[in-house]
Amino acid sequence: MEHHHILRTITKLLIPIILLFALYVQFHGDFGPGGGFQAGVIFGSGIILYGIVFGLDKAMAVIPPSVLRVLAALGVLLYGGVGLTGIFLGGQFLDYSVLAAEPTKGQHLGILLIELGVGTTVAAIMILLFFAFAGFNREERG
Amino acid sequence: MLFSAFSLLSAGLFVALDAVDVAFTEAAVGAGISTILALATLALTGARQEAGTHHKVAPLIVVIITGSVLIYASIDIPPVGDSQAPSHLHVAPRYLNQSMKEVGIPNVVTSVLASYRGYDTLGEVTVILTAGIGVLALLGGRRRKKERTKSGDKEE
Amino acid sequence: MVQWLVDLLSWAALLGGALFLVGSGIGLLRFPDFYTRLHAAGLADTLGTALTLLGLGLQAGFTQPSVKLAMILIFIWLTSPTSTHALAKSALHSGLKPSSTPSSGGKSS
Amino acid sequence: MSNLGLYNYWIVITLMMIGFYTVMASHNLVKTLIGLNIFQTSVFMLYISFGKIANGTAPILSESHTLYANPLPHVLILTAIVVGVATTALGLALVVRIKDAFGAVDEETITLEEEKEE
Amino acid sequence: MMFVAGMIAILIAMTLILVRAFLGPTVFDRILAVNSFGTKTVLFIAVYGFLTGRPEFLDIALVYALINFIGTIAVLRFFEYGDFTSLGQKREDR
Amino acid sequence: MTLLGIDNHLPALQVVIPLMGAPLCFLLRRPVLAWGFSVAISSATLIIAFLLLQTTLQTGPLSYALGGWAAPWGIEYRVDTLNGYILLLVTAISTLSLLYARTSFEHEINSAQLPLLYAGWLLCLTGFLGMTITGDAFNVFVFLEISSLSSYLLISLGPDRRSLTAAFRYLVIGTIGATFILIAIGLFYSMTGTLNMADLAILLSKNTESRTFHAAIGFLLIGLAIKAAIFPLHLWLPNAYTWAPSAVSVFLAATATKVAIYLLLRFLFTVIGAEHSFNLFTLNQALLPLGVLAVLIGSVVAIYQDNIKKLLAYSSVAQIGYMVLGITLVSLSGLTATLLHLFNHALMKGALFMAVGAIFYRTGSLRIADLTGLGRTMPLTMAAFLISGLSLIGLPLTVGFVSKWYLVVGAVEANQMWLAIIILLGSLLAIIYFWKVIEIAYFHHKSSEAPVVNEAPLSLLIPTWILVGANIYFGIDTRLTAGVAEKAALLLLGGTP
Repeated sequence: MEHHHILRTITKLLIPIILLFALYVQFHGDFGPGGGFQAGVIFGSGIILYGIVFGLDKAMAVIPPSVLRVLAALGVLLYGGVGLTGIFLGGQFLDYSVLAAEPTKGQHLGILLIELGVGTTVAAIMILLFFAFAGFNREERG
Repeated sequence: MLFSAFSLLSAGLFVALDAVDVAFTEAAVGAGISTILALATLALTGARQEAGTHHKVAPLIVVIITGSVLIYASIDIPPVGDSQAPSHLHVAPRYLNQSMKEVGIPNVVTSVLASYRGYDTLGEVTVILTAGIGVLALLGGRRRKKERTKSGDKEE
Repeated sequence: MVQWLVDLLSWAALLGGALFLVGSGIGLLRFPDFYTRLHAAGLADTLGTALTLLGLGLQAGFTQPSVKLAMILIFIWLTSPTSTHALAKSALHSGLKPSSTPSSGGKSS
Repeated sequence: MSNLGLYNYWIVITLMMIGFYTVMASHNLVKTLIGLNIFQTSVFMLYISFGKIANGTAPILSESHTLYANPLPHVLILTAIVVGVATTALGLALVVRIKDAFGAVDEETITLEEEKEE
Repeated sequence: MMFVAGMIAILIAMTLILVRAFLGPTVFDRILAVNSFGTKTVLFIAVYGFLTGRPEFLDIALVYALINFIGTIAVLRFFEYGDFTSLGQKREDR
Repeated sequence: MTLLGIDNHLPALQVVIPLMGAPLCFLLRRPVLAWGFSVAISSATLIIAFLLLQTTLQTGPLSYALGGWAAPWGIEYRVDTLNGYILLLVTAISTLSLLYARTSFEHEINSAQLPLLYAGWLLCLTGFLGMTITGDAFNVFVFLEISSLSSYLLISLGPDRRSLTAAFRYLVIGTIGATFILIAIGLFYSMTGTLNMADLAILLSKNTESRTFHAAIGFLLIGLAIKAAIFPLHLWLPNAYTWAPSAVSVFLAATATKVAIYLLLRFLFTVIGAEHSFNLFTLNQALLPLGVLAVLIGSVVAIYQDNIKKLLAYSSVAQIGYMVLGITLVSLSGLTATLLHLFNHALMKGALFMAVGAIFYRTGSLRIADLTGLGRTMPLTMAAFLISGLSLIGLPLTVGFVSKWYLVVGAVEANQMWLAIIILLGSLLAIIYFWKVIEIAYFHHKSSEAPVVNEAPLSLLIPTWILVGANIYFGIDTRLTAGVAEKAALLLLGGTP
C-alpha cells in the first residue's frame, strides 16, 4: 500500500488511539459493556491494521511471534493461577472472595486479574492467527 | 464481503435485544477478525467467485425437517419479551439482585461471566488457545510440509 | 428558555442529519457509476453523521456520553474520508474507469 | 401480542436454516464455513431472544432502571461466539492446507483427487 | 420522539445501501456500500442508546466505527493486491 | 496446606491440571521435554481419577462448587461412580497411548510440530475430562468444543494429506453436532431457567408434555449421536481414524466416542429421566433398529475394506452399535453391558490400533495386502493383534466375551431372543473380517524381493502388551469392571448403589 499516503498517515495516527481504547475497554468492563475478550480483540485488531497497512514484516518486528506465543500461554496460566490461588487460600477453585480481606474486594481483584488474562491470551492469539494466515506461503513467493 | 454486513446487522439486532456485551463481541469478531481471516483464506486459495451452490434435494429436505421441528418447538416457548418466562424467574434474578452485594460490579454480564460462571470463561480462553495452537501447527513451519508430501507419496 | 433553544437546535440538527443520510442512501442507489456514488456516500455521509451526532450531543449536554460522541465524530471524520479516498485510489489503480472521463488513471503499479 | 412474540423466533429459525442449507449444499469449503458461521450466529440470536424482557434494558445496573434483560443467555453466547470464531479459524486454516495439498477447495475436485490415491 | 425520526431515517438509508451492496456491480461498489452501512450502524446504535435512555452504549458505536474502518481497509487490501503479505506487489505478478 | 486439603479439590484438579499443562507444553521447544511433561501430567490425572473413583465407591457422589458459588448459580462438578469410571478409563488410555506416542510421532510427524501436538493432546484430554466430570449442561458444551477442536487438530496432523480433508469434514459435521447440542441446551434453558443438570432433571420432569421438551430431546440426541458416531451419523469416523497419526487413532478410538456415549447416558437417564425418555417417548424403539443396523452394516462394510485402519474404524461403528443395543434394553444387565463394553472396547481397540501403529512404523503401509508374512517377521506385534482381535470377536477368557455375555443375558431377560441372535451374528461377521487379516499375516508367504522388516521397537510393544494383558486380565477377573459397571448402571436407573 505504498501509494496510499493518506491512509498510512491516518493509520499511524489511529493506532495509538485504538490501543488506548482497547485498554479502556479492558478496565472499564466492570461498569460498561466490554471486558477482556473484547479488549483483546480490539488490541489485536490494532496490530492487525498495522500489519495490513505497513506489511507483515514491520508488524512482526513490533511484536515477534515468539513473544506472542509466550503471552498467549501466560494469559491462560494467569487465569488458572488465580483459580489455584483460591485453593491455596482456602477457598474453592476460582473463588475470588478469599483473595482479599473483604469478599467484594477479592472479587474485584479476581475479576480484574482474570480479565487481564483473557485479554492477553485473546490479543496474542488474534495477532498470531493473522500472522499465520498472512505469512503462509510467503517464502515460496519471495 | 456481505458476510461482514451480515455480522454488523446481527450485531445491531443484538443491541436491539439489549445484549450489549454480545453486540460488542459480535461486532469485533464477526466484522473484524472473521472477515480478515476469511479474506486471507480466499487470498491464499485464490477462489474468489466460484460456481455457486448446487441445488440439491437431500439437504433441502433435512433443512426443512429441522426447521419444522424448531418451529414446532417454538410454539411452546414463552414469547420474546415475556417477563414471566421461566428462564427469567429461576437463576437470573439472583444475578441481577445480588451481584452488587456479592460481586460489587454493576455490569451483571461481567460479574456472571467472570465470577458466577467464571469456569466457563476459563474454558473459553482455552478454546481460543486451542485454535491458536491448531492454526500454528497447521500453518506454521512451511519447510516441513514439503517433506511430508514426499513421504506421503511414497506411502501409497 | 435555553432548554427550549437547545431542543430546537438538536431537532434541527437531527432532522438535517436524517435528510442527509436518506439523501446519501438514495444517491448511493441511484447514481450512475462508482465514482459518483462515492460522492454520495462520502460527502453526504460525513455531513449527515456530523449533524446527527451533534443533535445527540446537544441532548446529552456536557457529560461523559457527549465526550464519547465527540470521539465517535472525530473517529468517523478521520476514517470515513480515508477509506473512501483509499477506495477511490484502489478503484482507479485496478483499472476501474470513471464513465465520463477518458481513461487516464489506467493501470500503473 | 401473544403470538407476535414468536415471529422473532421464526425469523431466527429461517436464518438458521439458510445457514444450515449452505453448510450441506455448498461445494466450496470456504462457503461451507461461512454457512456454518451463519448457522451458529442465528443460534446465538435464538439464545438472546430468550433473554429479552419487554421494556427491559441491558443488564448493566443503574439507578434509573429497574427492569433488565436476563444476563445469563448473554454470558453463554459470549462464550459461544468465542467458540465459533475458534472453529472458523481452525476450519479456514484447514482449507488453506487443503488447497495446498490438493490444489482445490471444492468438494468435487478433492474427492476426485482422493479417489486417485485409493 | 425526535430520536425516532432519526432512527427511521437511518433505517431507510440502511435499506437503500443494502440494496446497493447486493446489486454491485463492481466490488468497489460493494465495499463502498458496506462501509457506508457500517457508518449507519454506528449512528443507529448511538441513536438507539439515547432512545432507550442508556447513552453508555456509545462504546459499542465506537467499536463499530473502528472495526468498520479496519474491515474496509482489509477488504481493500485484499482486492487490490490479493494477499496480505507483500507490499506493492500486484496480484498479476504471482 | 495439608494433604487433606488437596483431597477436597480433586474434582477441580482433575481437569485443571491438564488445562494448565497445555499452555506450559505449548511453550516447550524440545519434543522430548514436551513428551515427558505430557506423560507426567497425564499420569497425574490418572492418579487423581483413581482416587476419585475410590472415594465415590466408598462415600458416594462428590460435589464441587467451582468459584464457591452453590449449584444452580455457579458451575458444579459432580463425580459419581459412573463418571469416575469413565474418568479412569480416559486417563488410563491417555497415559498409555502417550507412552506409546513418542516413538510413533517421531516417525510420523516433524519435530517442530511435536510440542504443539502434545499441547493439543493435553487439551483434548482436558476436554474429555471436563465433559465427563461436569454437572452443568452448558459447561458440557464448552468442554465438548475444547475436545473437538483439539481432536480436529490432532487428526489433521496425520502423515497423509487425506488427514486434512478428514479433519475438515469432521470439523463441519462435529460443529453441526455441537450446535445442535447448543440448541437443545438453549431450549431446556428456556423451559426451566437453569443449566445445572440435577436442577434441570427436577424442573424438566414437571413439564414433560411441552413441545419444546420433545424437540429439545430430538436435537440433543442427534447432536450426541454425531459425536458418538451412532449409525447413520458415523460417516466422519472411518476417515478420521484412518488418516490420523497412529497414536492419535489409539487415543481417540478408545476415548472420544466413549465420552459421547457417556453424555448420552447422562442426559437420557439423569437429566431427562429414564421414564420420560423411554416410556413416554418410546425412544428405544427408535434406537433399537439403529443399533442393529450399526452392528450389521458396520461389520459387513468392515469386511470389504483393504485398509486395515479403516477396517478397525468400521468395526468401531459396529461396536458402538452394541453399546446402543445395551441402552435400548433399559435394564440393569443391558446398561451394565453397555458400560462394560465401553471399557472393554477401549481396551481392545486401543490394543488393536497400537499394533497397527507398530506395523505402520515398520512397513510404512496400512494396506492389508502388505501384511504378508508379518506373523513371522513381527511375531510379538501380530500376536498382540491376534489376541485383541479374538477379544473383539468375543472369545471366552477375553474382555470381549464378558461384555457380550452381559448383553446376551440382557436380551434374553427382555425376552428378545432375536437380539441375542443378532449379537452372535455380529461376532460371526467379526470373525470374517479378522480372519482376512490373520490369514494374510500368518499364512501368506512373502515374495522374496519384499524388504525385510524387523520386530517393532520395545517402546511401542510395551504399551501394546500392557493393553493386551488388560484384555486378558479383565476377561478372567471380572469383579472389578463388572462390579463398578453394575453400580454405575444401578445409579443411572435411579437406585442407590
